[in-house]
Amino acid sequence: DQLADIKKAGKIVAATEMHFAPFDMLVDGKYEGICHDLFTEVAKELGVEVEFLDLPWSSVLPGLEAGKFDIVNAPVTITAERMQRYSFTLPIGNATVALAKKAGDESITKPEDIAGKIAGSQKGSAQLEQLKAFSATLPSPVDVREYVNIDEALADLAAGRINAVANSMPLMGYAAVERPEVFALVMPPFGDPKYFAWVARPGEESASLIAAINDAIVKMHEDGRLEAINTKWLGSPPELPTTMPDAK
Amino acid sequence: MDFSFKVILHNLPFLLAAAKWTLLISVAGMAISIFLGIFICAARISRAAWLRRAAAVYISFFRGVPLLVQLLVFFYMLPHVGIDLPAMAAAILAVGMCSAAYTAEILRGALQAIPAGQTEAADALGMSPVWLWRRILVPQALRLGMPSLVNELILLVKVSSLASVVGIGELTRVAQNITGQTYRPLEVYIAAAAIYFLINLVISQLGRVAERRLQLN
Amino acid sequence: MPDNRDSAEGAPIITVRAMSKRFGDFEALTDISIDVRRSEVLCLIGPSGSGKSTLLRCMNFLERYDEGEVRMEGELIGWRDDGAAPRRPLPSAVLREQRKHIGMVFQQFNLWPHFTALQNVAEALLRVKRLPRDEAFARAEAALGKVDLADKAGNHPSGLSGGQQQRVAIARAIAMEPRVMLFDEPTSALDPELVGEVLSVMKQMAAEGMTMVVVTHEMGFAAHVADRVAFLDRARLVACVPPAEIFGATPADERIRAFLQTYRERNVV
Amino acid sequence: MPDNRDSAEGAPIITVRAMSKRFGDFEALTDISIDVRRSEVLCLIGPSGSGKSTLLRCMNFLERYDEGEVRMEGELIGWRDDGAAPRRPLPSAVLREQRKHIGMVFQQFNLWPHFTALQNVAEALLRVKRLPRDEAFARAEAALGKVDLADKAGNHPSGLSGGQQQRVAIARAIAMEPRVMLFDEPTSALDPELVGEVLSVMKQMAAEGMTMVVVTHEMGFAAHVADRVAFLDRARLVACVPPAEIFGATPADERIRAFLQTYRERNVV
Amino acid sequence: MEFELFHRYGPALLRGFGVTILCWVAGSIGGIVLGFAIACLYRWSWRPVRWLLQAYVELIRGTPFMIQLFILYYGGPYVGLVLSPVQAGILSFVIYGSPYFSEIFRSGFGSIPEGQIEAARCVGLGEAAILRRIVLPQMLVLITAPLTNFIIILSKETAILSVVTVPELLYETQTMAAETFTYVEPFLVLSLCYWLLVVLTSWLGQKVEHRVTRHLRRANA
Ligand SMILES: Nc1ncnc2c1ncn2[C@@H]1O[C@H](COP(=O)(O)OP(=O)(O)OP(=O)(O)O)[C@@H](O)[C@H]1O
Ligand SMILES: Nc1ncnc2c1ncn2[C@@H]1O[C@H](COP(=O)(O)OP(=O)(O)OP(=O)(O)O)[C@@H](O)[C@H]1O
Ligand SMILES: [Mg+2]
Ligand SMILES: [Mg+2]
Repeated sequence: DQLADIKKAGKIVAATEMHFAPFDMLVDGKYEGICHDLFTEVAKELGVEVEFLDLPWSSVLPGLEAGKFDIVNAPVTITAERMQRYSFTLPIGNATVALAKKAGDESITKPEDIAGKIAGSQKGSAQLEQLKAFSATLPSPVDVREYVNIDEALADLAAGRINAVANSMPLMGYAAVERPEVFALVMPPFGDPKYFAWVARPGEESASLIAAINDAIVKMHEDGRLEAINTKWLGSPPELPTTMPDAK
Repeated sequence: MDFSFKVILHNLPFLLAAAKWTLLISVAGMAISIFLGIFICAARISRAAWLRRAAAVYISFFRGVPLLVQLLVFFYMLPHVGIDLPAMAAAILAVGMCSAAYTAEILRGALQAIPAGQTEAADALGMSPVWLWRRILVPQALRLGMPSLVNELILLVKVSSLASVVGIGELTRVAQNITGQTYRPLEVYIAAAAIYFLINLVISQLGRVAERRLQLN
Repeated sequence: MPDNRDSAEGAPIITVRAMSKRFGDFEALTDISIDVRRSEVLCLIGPSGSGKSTLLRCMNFLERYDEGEVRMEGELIGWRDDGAAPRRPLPSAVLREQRKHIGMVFQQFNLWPHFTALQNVAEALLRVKRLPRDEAFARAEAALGKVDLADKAGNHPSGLSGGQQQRVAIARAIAMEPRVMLFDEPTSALDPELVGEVLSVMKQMAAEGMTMVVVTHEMGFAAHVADRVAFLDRARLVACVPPAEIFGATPADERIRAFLQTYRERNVV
Repeated sequence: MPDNRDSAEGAPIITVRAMSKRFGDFEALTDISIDVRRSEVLCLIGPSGSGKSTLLRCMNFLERYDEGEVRMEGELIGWRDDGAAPRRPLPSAVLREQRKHIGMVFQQFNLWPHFTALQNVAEALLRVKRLPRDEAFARAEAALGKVDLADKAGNHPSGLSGGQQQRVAIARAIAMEPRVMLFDEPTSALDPELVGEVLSVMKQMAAEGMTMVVVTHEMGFAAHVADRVAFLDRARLVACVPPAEIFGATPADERIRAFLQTYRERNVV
Repeated sequence: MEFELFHRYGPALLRGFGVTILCWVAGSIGGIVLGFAIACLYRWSWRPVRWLLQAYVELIRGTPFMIQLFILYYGGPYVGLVLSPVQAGILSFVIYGSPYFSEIFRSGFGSIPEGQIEAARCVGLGEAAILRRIVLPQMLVLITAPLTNFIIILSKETAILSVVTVPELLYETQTMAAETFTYVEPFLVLSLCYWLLVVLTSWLGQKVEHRVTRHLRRANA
């Protein structure tokens, strides 16, 4: 049983790509962010030390499957397809789609304004699906560009090749906070509400671990730690369910 | 366009700290690449058919399979057969062994350009293959192939960035991380490129010095 | 096939028997049989392209002869002596051992361009004879001194004149003190004066008991120093006789007479 | 410095004046002045390392001489003739034009290994003389025939004996029909018979009016064919006189006498 | 293995492979031509030009391709250079490859014995003819292997083009992987495709080498 092993070792190893500000990021060489803070608290609840690994996204999930670490503490959007392959914890962040535009671009003031314009998003992300679905409801469709990383989408936005970038609201908001002279957040978010959660290997092995982590998350909901941490990074707390949401 | 030197200055220490790992992987990888490359090259042109074939397989495997896959194999597959390498060792080995395949080919080309008479002279004197290679063939092959070898070593430095897939925070990786937080890819990447450039400049200058030293008279 | 065993004393140290060598379709040597006796100086003469260099190169197995045998003190050179057909070459360590006793000076010198003259000579002393550094270099210098090249010891081959390169090649071979020396036109690039010097070095070596096979176009040398002279023509051994029989007033063989004709005319200075 | 202008007729085609050449600290040629007259055969003799090859190579600017002048029909070879100091070399196109008229046979042959013998000879006929293919190859074959090599036309240099390579080099140069030919030991790898043949080819060329400078160790050739013989020793021109004065019973110069001594002794066969 | 997936993504993968090959071939040829020009210029020009060329070589060779591409594609618009992804991909490939190729050619130039070039000058061959007829055919003995090496390396560097959304093989593979959450299958196909290119290149390299070493083999016949 994975939980027993972790307790015995006194240490849990969590991996992420420290590349999803404000959830996971390296600031002056130190790992920081919502996931860092939350998971540190969770580890305290479990009564074990925590070791964080930084891996490129392409080797995070293979590494999980190969057993190189215990859990992925990156913000992974919960989708039905993914639920079949991995075990998710309770939501730890809001993943609903929002747009970032170039600062000072008056032609976009609400999400519907991107009709007929060019928008970028990350390949294979749940947010990309949402963007496409949203585009279909508009009078003229959005020209959707797919990027391997969201960074490059933002770079292209800055370079003027595209008009907007669609990704989860916390990420877009943080970009706007970090470089207000270049990016601006377009409110409100759109599409179905989505959530971020952590993932572990599927199956019996990890069931007790997931349960223990979920207990910790619920406890943090109750005593306000979850809210405090989110507020610290996002300015305001998101609304998060304390039960597993339905994934479509 | 607003180019922020402040971002570069602020993050330079972290880039430099990461460059240390890049340097370590590169230097160790180069040692493996050249040393192993010489032996593979020797095997590739040896008189024993099985050696030749083994070397050919080695070369076609390491040139043919993307390094990323090799690295994933070293790190994620070998544990399944009971060999659990530390990340650093896996990275150095993968980078070095892959590069050795290319080095071997470069040396083989260079050896063909050495007049056969020189080998004959050594043979006629009863010189053993070990000395023939050490004293006659390798020095001259290095001279002839030096520009290509420097190419290969520089590629090795750059390809060491793949070590990030096994969790090593080398230069490219850290640059990406910083980008993810500062949203200033251009500045950060230029700074990283500058560090790569300096490392590689040292290599290519050493290469030129070696080329001159190995030059005839 | 002439095989005048009686024309010089001593037991044969190298025996060539019915040896042939082809390059593709081209017969470079056909059915050569010849003995080289201990301490003998055997000169090989013959027209350009007749196979002299090839014969020399077969003697230390730089060329794999196709048929026949080359033996040194009874030991088959190059091929395994197990009667298997097709023959298989000896393991390289054994061949190397054989070659240690057979020195060679190449027609094209084959110096190592990345070494100085001195290093060229010292290299084999260090690696094959395994002499200590000091001794190896001292002997190399002595060998260069013998061929009058002490002052160019530090030059690389590219900074040497043709004759100087040839002398380095000679020094490299004699420094190893082999039992048999194979010289391929060792004086081709030398001026008359140096030819004299080199020949006197060779004479001295002969006097000290070294066996030598010398390909040469220097008829003067062949006439005066050789114990026997072998004449090759179109891949075949035409004669192998004491010099007097070849350089005498009227050589028996028509071909030899023609060969020497122009030389005689020219060299009356 | 001897400069016996009267010893042969004809206007000088090449004039060398106070020419010097250094390799680093080493003086390879010191203050050489010599004229080569039209249709003359000038032989250069001298000890190994005395600078013969270097002098030849300076004449077509393969080595950049440091001081003095080399002129061909009045035109300065290699350097710009504008009196600027330091001198600047001519544009390569002009130099190429000059070299077209000066053929050269190298001491080390310098054949192109990736071409066959025939291609080696035909190459310049095709690219420089721009002859049509058929004609170029026909002439190349004829040139090879002159040096007795028609049957080896298809061999690559690595499949040729030393003497055969040397003959290809000779054929390559003469096929171009230059005005002046520079030969660097053109018979070093040849057997006596062929030496005779090649020398007769050269004689014929001389008779047809070609100017030739020949570095040689073949005293016989120097004695019989040369119009004048120049003797070099340690980078200096010691004498430049008709052959009789050198090969006569007692040459004036002590050094020359010593040089020829051993040769005389050896060549009484 | 889920073949149904390949039914869905096959056409996209194939198109991606086509783009990969296009960028690779165009980049290699362009790089070789530019590299050869640089090597020639380096050999036959004045010192200041050489310094410039060397600076170019060190700069381009010394920095990662990804960053060059990034700067060209995302930095270009700031100075008015707006390229489409494929344009940027090919252009950056040509630029990136050229210094490597030029160094390989430079080593080739150095491998021909000076005597052969002197002989060519003596019969009046011009520099261009010497290059084409004497130097090039022989230097191929030395440089075919390094050229093959580097062309193989270029084939793999095409993967980096996905960064600027060039719809090449890796890009399409990642689409498939990200959308279906399968990793093994698409990357197996990817490896197979690259392997195919490598095998093809090595085979071609061997053919060329066999041809250009003919005269050497004859020596040891
Ligand atoms: N590798 C080869 N391939 C084909 N033919 C060859 C090869 N090597 C030598 N030959 C031919 O074999 C013959 C003998 O060559 P060899 O070098 O033994 O002659 P040689 O007697 O030494 O002549 P020389 O006095 O000119 O040096 C020549 O006709 C030559 O063309
Ligand atoms: N590149 C060089 N660097 C230094 N010294 C050189 C160089 N080339 C030639 N020399 C020296 O210059 C001298 C003259 O050389 P050169 O080749 O002209 O002699 P040579 O008269 O042709 O002799 P040989 O008859 O042996 O061919 C030699 O002593 C040689 O060592
Ligand atoms: Mg020979
Ligand atoms: Mg000379």
